[in-house]
This record gives sequence, C-alpha cells and structure tokens, in this order.
Amino acid sequence: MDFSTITTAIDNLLRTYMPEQAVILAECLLIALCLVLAYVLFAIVMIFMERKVCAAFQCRVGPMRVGYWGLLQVFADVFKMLIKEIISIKRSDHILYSLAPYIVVMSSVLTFSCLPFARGLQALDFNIGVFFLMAASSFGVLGILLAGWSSNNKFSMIGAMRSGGQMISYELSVGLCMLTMVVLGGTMQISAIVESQLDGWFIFKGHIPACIAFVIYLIAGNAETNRAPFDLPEAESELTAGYHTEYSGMHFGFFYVAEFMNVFIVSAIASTLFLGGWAPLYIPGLNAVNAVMGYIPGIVWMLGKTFFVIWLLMWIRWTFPRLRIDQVLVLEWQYLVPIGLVNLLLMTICVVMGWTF
Amino acid sequence: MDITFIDKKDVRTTLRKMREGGMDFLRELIGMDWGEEGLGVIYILENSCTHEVAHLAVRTTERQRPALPTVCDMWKIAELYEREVYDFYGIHFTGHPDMRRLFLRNDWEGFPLRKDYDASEAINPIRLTSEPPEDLQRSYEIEEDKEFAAIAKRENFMHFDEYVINIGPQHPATHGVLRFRLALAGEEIRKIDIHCGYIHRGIEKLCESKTYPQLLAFTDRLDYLSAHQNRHALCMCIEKAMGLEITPRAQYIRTIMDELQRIDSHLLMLSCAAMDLGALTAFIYGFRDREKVLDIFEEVTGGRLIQNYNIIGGVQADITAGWEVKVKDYCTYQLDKIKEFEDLFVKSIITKNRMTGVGVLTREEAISYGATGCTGRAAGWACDVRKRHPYALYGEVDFKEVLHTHGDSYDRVLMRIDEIKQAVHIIRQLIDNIPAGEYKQKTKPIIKLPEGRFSASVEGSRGEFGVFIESHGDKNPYRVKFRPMGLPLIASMHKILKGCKIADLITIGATLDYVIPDIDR
Amino acid sequence: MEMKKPYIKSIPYEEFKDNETLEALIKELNKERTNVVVGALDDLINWGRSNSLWSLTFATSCCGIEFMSVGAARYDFARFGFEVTRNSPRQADLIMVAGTITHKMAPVLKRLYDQMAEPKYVVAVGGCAISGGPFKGSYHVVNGVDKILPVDVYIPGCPPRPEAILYGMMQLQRKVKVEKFFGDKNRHQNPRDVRREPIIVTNAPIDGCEKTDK
Amino acid sequence: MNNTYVGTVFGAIHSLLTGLKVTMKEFFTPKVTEQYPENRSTLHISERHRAQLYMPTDEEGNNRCIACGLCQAACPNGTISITTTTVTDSETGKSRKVLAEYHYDLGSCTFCQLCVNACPKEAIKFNNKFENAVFDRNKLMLKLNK
Repeated sequence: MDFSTITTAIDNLLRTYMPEQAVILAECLLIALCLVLAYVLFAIVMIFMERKVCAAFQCRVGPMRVGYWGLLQVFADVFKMLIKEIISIKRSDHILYSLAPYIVVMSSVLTFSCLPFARGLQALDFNIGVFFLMAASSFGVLGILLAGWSSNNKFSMIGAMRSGGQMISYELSVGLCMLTMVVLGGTMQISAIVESQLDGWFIFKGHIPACIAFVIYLIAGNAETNRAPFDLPEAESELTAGYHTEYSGMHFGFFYVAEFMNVFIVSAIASTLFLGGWAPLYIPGLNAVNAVMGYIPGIVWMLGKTFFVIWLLMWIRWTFPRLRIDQVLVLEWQYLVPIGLVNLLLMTICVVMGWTF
Repeated sequence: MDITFIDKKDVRTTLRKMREGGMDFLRELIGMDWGEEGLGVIYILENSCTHEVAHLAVRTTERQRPALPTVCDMWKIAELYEREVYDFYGIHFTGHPDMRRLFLRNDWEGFPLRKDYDASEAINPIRLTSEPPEDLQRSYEIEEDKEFAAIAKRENFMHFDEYVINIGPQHPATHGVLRFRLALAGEEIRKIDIHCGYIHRGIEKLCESKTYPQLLAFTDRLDYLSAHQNRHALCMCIEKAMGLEITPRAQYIRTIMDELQRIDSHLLMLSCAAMDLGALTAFIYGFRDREKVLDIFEEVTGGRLIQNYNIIGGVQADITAGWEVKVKDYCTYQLDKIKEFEDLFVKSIITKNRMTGVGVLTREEAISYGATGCTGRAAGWACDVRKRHPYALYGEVDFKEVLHTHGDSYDRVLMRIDEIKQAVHIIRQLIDNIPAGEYKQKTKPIIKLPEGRFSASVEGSRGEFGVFIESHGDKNPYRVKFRPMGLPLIASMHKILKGCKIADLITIGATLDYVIPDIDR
Repeated sequence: MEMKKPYIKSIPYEEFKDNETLEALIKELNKERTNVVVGALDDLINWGRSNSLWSLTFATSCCGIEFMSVGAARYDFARFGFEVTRNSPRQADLIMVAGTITHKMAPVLKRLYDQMAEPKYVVAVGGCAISGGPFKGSYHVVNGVDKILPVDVYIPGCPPRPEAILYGMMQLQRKVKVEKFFGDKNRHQNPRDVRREPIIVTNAPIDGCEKTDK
Repeated sequence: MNNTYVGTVFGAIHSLLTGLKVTMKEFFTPKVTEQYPENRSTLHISERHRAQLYMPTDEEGNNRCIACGLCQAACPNGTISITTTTVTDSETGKSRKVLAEYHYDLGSCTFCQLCVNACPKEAIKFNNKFENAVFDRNKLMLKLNK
C-alpha cells in the first residue's frame, strides 16, 4: 500500500478550498501535529516497554497495578510530571538553562521526522537524507552540554563533559556504519535505500561487512543515546543524575523522553539501513512465502523490526555493567573506528567486485 | 586481659621497639576516661605472623588540653584512630598532621565520651545550618616546659584554585552517608578528604548507661549486615567475663548463623558492587538470592535484617523443625546461583577491565592500615580471626582461608565468591550434626561483670569486629568500645584513591564494602 | 455530602489503619464546595500523582537495606510505579527517611528537602526516623524527623519489613488521592516564584581564612 | 592468542555473550515477585516475626499482667510505660497493685524482645501484624490493655 495516495488526496482536498500559501501552511501544521503526536505516542510505548522488558530480565513483573497489567502507568507519570514544579536556579545561565531541554527534544524530533514508516509515509525525504539525519541527530549533544554548563552544578558539568567526549567520538562510528550501507545502496535518499531492499535486506545483501557494520552500529548507537553500558553522562552511581541533576518537572521530562526517543530513532535507522525498513522479508525463490509477506503492511514491518532492535538494545542495556570514560574512548578509537574503516573498505571492495547478493 | 601502663615519655620508644619486633598490626586504639586517674589510650597490638597480642596503655592527668604523642607514623591507621580519640576525649596527639574532629561537627562543644560531658540540648542544639567549612589541618606539639598541647603548624587542605566536589553524604554510591571531598583534575582525583560521622549515633556513650542485656540491641545496628557476628562477639565477651560456658547446641546454631550471615552480607556486597558499576540486573539477581537467606533467618529468629538472636548464654529461641532441610536446600541453590552471577557479572570483560589493577593495596599497607577481612586477604594477609584466634566451632570445622595476591578490586570481589563457597562448606559440615540439648543457659535477671577489662573478637563479614569492655563491677559497663571493621578500610582509601578516576572511586568503594553505621557507631 | 473515599486495589478501605486522620483531612480540604469539572480534574491529577511517586534514594542505615529489598525482585515496587528512584532531589516526589538522623545529618536532610520540587512528601521509615528508636537518649541523634520536616506517613518497625514499607506507600497514595490541586488549599513548603540555590556540590575552599583555636 | 588484538576482541565478545545468555534465560523463567497486597490472604509471614507488641487475653478479656514493671525496667529506650492503681481485695483486705494503663510506643520500639523475656507471666507477646503505617505520630502510641 502506498501512503502517498492518501497524502495526495489530502493535499488535493485542501487545494480545492484554500489558496496556495494557506495550503502549505496548513499542511506544515498538520504534519507537525502528526509528528509530535506520533513522537509522544512512541515515547509512551517505549517507556512502558522499557519498564516491562527490564522487569522481565530482572525476574520481576514490572508495573502491574495502574490500569490492567500496568498499562496506564506511563500516563500517570506524564500527568504528574506536567504539574510538577519547575525550579529555576540562582546564579545559573537562565536562558541556556531553560533552552537546553528544548534543544535536546528538537534534535530528536527533527531526526524522527526523517524516518520512513511506510511507502510514502515519511515527512522529510530528499536526496541527502542520511546526511541530514546525522546532522540533525548530532546537535542533541549541544543541548546536553548546555544543560551541564548552565546548571551551575559541578556534577552536571562533569556529566556534560563526559557526554560531549563520548557522543562526538561515537558519532564517527555511527557515520562510518551508515556510510558502509550508503556504499552498498548507492544512494543517500532514505526512501531509495528502502526501495532497493525490496529484493533482499541489506544485512543479507551485504553479508559479512553488513553484519559487522550492524554490530558496530548497535554499539555506537547505544553510546550515542547515552544508555548503559555507556550511560556515563548520567551515571547514577557516580554523578547522581549527571547533566540533568538540576532539572525538575517537565524540563526533566523532556530529557527523559528524548533519551527514550533517541533509542527509538537509533533502532528505526538500524532497521531502515540494515533490515529493510518497511520492506517485507524477501527470500529469492520462495515466491509463495514472499507473496504472504507482501500482504503484511509496510508499517507493521517497520515497527516490528524497530521494536525488535529496541528489544536487542534493552537486552544489552540490562546485562552489562558500565564502562569507564577512558575505556569508552579506547573502545571507540582503538577498536570500533579501525574496524569500521576496514569494514568500509571491505564493503567497497565487495560492491566494486560485485560480491553482493 | 592485662594491660601494661607505660609512661607518657616512653610511649614512642616502647611502641617503636614493639613495631620493629614484629607487632605490626595495631588492632585497636581505645580512648579512655578514667576520671581521677586521667585520660588515656589503650593500644592493642598484634603480631601479624605469630598472632601474639600485647596490651599497652598510657595516660595523662591533664584535662584542659591533654597531649599524648602520636603513633601515626608507625601504623597508618592510627591517623584516623587518633582523630577519633581527639573527637571523643579531646586528647591532642602531638606530631599528628591533621587534628580535626572525625565524627562530630566542627562547631560541636565538648567531648562527648568524657565522663563529665554535659549532653544538654542547650549546649549542642539541633543545628539546621550547614556545618562551617573546616579546611584547616592543625598539628600540635607540647608547649615548652609545660604539659599542654599547642598548635605547631596550620595548613590548608584544599586550595582556592582546585576543582573540588563533594561526593555524599547523600549519594547513591557511598553506601550510606559517607562524604568525600575530592579535588579533581579532569576526571582524576588529586586530593581526598573523608568526612565521617553523618550517622554517628554515640552508641559507645549510650552503652555506658545501659545494662548488659540492653547492650545487645546496639551491636545489630552497627554493621547491620553482620548483625549475628557482631552480637556473637559481644555475647562472647560478656560470657567470657562471667565465666559462662554455653551449650554445644547453641555453639552450633551460632556458628551456622554466622556463616549464613556472611553469605548474606557477601551477596549484598556483590550485588551492590554490580549496581555501582551500572549492572542493575546483576544487583537484582543478588538480592533475589539473598531473600532466601533472609527467609531462613526470619523463620528462626523473627527478623530479616536485624535478628536479635544471640543472647547472653545462648540464643533467643530454638531452631524450628525442618529448618535444617531448608538450609541444606539453600546451600545447593546458592552454589548454583553464584555461578550464574559469576557468568553475568564477575567474568564479564567490562567488570574485569573496571576492576583489575584498580585500588591496589599491598600486604604491608593492608597490615599498616589494619584493613582486615576480605580486603586484607585479597592482599595476601592471612588475617582471618577464625584461624588466628579460633572461637565458637571454627577450631573444629574444616575450611580454607582463601588468599589472593594482587590486592586489587577484582581480587576483593573474587574473595567474596570464594568465601561464600567456604561458608557453604562450613554450614554443610555442621547442619546435620547439631547436638541435642539446651539452646540457652539460664542467667540471673541482673547481670554484673566482675571488675576488669575484657575483649573478644570475631570475623565479621568485612573484617575483624572486636568488643572491648571495661567493667567496674556494676550492672553497667564503664566503657565499651567496638572495633569498627570499616574505619581501616576508609583510612586505606586515602592511599589507594590518589590518581584514580571518579569512576574508580565508586569501584573501590564498592569492593572495600564498608558499612557506614559501623564506622560511625 | 458523601465523603469520597480513596480506593486502593486489593485492600478494602475499612481495613486500613488510621482512617480517622485521613477523614479529618478530607473534611478540612472539602470545606468549600468545588464545581464538578475542577473536582474531576483534581481526581485525574491525584490519580497521576499517587501512582507515580518517585522517591529520592535517601538512606542512612538499616532501613535503607530493606528499602533496597523492596526495590528488588521479590517485592518489586515497580508494580506500583515507584521504581523510578531518583538520585537528584529535583526530580523526586517523596523522600523516604530510612534510618537514623543525626545532628550532623540534620542540616543535610533539611537542605535536601528544600531542594525538592513541589509537590513533595516525607515518609518516616523505622523507629529511628520516627522517634530516635534505639538511640533515643543519644547526644547526637535527632529524636524523630518530624522535628525537622513535616512527615506524611510513619512506618513503624525496626526495620519495617518490605511489605510494611509497601503498606506505608499505599497509605501515602491514599493521602495523595484526597488532596486538592486547584484552589491552593494544599500546604506549600516551597516559596513561590523564588529562584533556588543550586545543589551545592561543594563549598569552595577558603584560603587564608583561619579560625582561632580555643 | 589472548594478548593479541584479535584475541582480545574475541575474548571480550565471548564473555559478553555469556552474560547475555544468562539474562536471556532469565527472561523466560517465571518471575519470583510476590504480589503484596494482592496476595494478602495467602501471605506467609514467620510466626516469630516481631511487628507489634500485644497483650493476649482470655475469653473474658482479662490479661495476665500483674503490673510488676519488669518489662518497663528491661526496655532499653523507654518504649513501655505502665501506670498502676492500688486496689484492696475485699476478701483478704490486702491491697495490691493492678495495671491501670499499659502504654506502648510502637514508633520507638526496637523489637529486642527484652520485655517479653523479662515478663514472669507471659502477659505480653509479639505478633506479626505488620500493617501499621499511619499518618499521625500519636496513633503509634498504643494502649495495650483494654
């Protein structure tokens, strides 16, 4: 099913009633509204999933008492956080202090808007999509640095500095892995990347180098989102709450939500680049199976794959202890970057020699 | 226990001679207020190889500004012990580099463990203002031709241009309410200043006004993870003084309980170490297994954490029917689960990297700091009280005193796992052979100890726990002193933290495994 | 007017302890009639608040270990939605005073409480926090945190077992459920519209300043 | 092998996979959580657990306390205080002390059992009713005799 038919229909409908400029304005607002709603919805699902999955790994049951099977738990948290007092701090940089959480959220919403949920169901899609995605996701670190700097708190400061060092380093590995897949796909346009996976996902097409890139991407993506075992910027046992120590109420809520959504985004990108996005499973030769797979809508494929990757990340998160800052950097610069570079070379050779499926 | 009194002038020469003669472990340094006879200090020394013990004491009649020579250059641990004595008794140790209070606030009036201390609220009310920052280290010397202490040197500890942060007192990784002040250079620790006393409850002073049975409740709350062992030590000390022999059945139950408590404590230590390193799942697994021990405790003693089980002359209640089976089942279960824990956390490459070579304490340093328990044994010092001075049934059962050699954080974690296995081994030897008989001896309703000084020590979960009682023949003790297991561990942090990173502070703190209420008392 | 009784799953209202104090509180808060919309909004907010009580990890001694047990697998306070324990007082909703509070700790506790954002609650766990417990007569122990902070729920025990702590948390939920968000009827500890002191991570060292020795 | 670059990478991956295996196994095992308060009716709490002091009474509601005051003396922190009245026995003419009020502060009790041990008549006992949390400090000051 192609969602562009629906969007075109809406567009045509609006155009019959409104002038050109108003249509663009209305559509922008409509899209923004949809994006924000989807963003919030996924955040709530993510938080609930995290709590339940974490509980399952820890032989607990997780939220149970608020709503059936604890389903309403996150809504309760949201209501509470909305009316929680927002504290402002003396001798802090007030503008930056209030701005920081919005920057973090903005960065993650912007990245979110690049995600292809189904054919035609993508807000931003242009020829350098992957490049834009990386650029948008990397200015989130700015928000974290600002939060740490403006809070007038030494723990926040250390947390922010750690986060700066870590996120900027791992940006490199994420970039290399994406580049590897761009080499395989031959395009930077996200929709085109997905289209070219209709006859086989990249992880199968690119076999060994793609698998290596996938693993490196998962590790680096985890580090990008500041989650265990790379949660040093907010290392609970070391820096109390890291860069958001001073934030309360919804300001803290923004950091909290952005953290979860970044995980969603990282997973969604992983499923787009490696696991075929909304492309159904395609096995050459088995036409009957392929036909059945083709009946499942693309959005189900996309979300299914994304949540599978999220679950993988959660599995990792709830298993390992945290690394130390120097080890984090050693892992990146001595292992991931060299391996990533060699892998990129390998992929290029494979593509040039035609050793892909 | 016989004490040799030495003259104030000879303290340093006598002690130095003993130190050179092999008495390298300063077990305790006890401040005393003998009223008319003056203030003083009792030293309990031990030879770390032959386990020979010596008791020495020194006193001064000066009360206004009493001064005694320091021994902190001979035994490193004396530095904190002497600060403690200064805090409680106001004895200035001449030559000590840093005579600040250790437990109480800087602006505290008076010295609480002196017999003439006035505890009225008017003098020391509950202050809700922050403690005035005290950065000045003072060193004292004897004034010429006088007996008084006078300031010789002042030095600022932290300087204005340093990046100083506080860790604690309310901080998730300090395992309670310890406070570190750190001077940092980036992530690296340059200077460390440890503040104790946030949970100083004045137990030793309280003890002086209680009867002997009433003392028992306090030991449980010192190191609540060695509740049984602590209470065992106190009961042993009182029983020794009374000349009371407890029944074999009670001995068996006590020994089994001590070992179960050790498993409980080590499990908690392992899980908390995992939590501090960010492995929350391992923490939960450890706690899941620990609940089984608590169930076993609760069934017999009625308490999970604080059991109130040992009493003077035996134990509070007999074991219940079928309890042995539960204990045996648990032993099998635990050996299985500890393997899972090892797979998940201990053998993980991340844990290894975080811990290996971090916080190294050598054998000599461990002895000098008096860091007993798993910390000492991880450094290769055979310091197990159960082997050194066997008590209860430890002389009869077969178990190995596990030793490691590196003395780093990783060895300290491995020590815990080995000790859990040894504890299971001990329990399995005893559990089937609990002899029939009385579980407690009848005691008089009012217990009075004969005049004298008594001491007993046990191997607690994190080191040697000692009890010292001076009795003047009343139903209340004249002075009770508990040897904290954690204070030496804290003291050794001064040494091992320098040059580490903040994250290492957490690792070291977790693996040293101190319990703050035990340090602060 | 029929009194609105807070409902807690699995325990009937009548079986709860100390309903008298709660009913007195409800009467006090409901002196003026409120309109239906505001009442419904209040219910919604209270439902949110009471089911999302994030506690500050604050423990000084034994009770703290039992509090950790509550968080672990067997008792699992995640079931109630309490599992998000925050280490920063800014993000916490309640402070569980678990353990003895000494003279040296008292100002720290008070400062922590002041740093918390509204609405905030205090639970005194165990004998020490309620009354000084075993250390009542000591020179260095505060005999009950209610001397420093307004306590909402007292959980007796030494230490209270994990179920007792959960029961105390449910009591707190009941108290939260009867509160009024609109109309400014609730007590406010925090001063309004005032910028707050940062969480001081350290006092800067003071050079050359010297106290004279007594 | 173990010290080479590749060896380190594979050694690390092996140890991490072992860890992942453990958590994966746990993901599918039944959970150990006991759901209090849903399980209130089936909850097992050790008979010996001490949660509250009480005075057992016989069918007529009489307790066995003889107001000797031993428990009060044994208590380490003044949790128990008893008041007595003197009554004169109508038959023998002797006067004896009887219990007027037995005050017990649940909020400061340390559950050390010294009072129970001291009691010559077994008039006081601990029970395991742990649901004692209240809103008002005064509600913890209990009067044990009826």
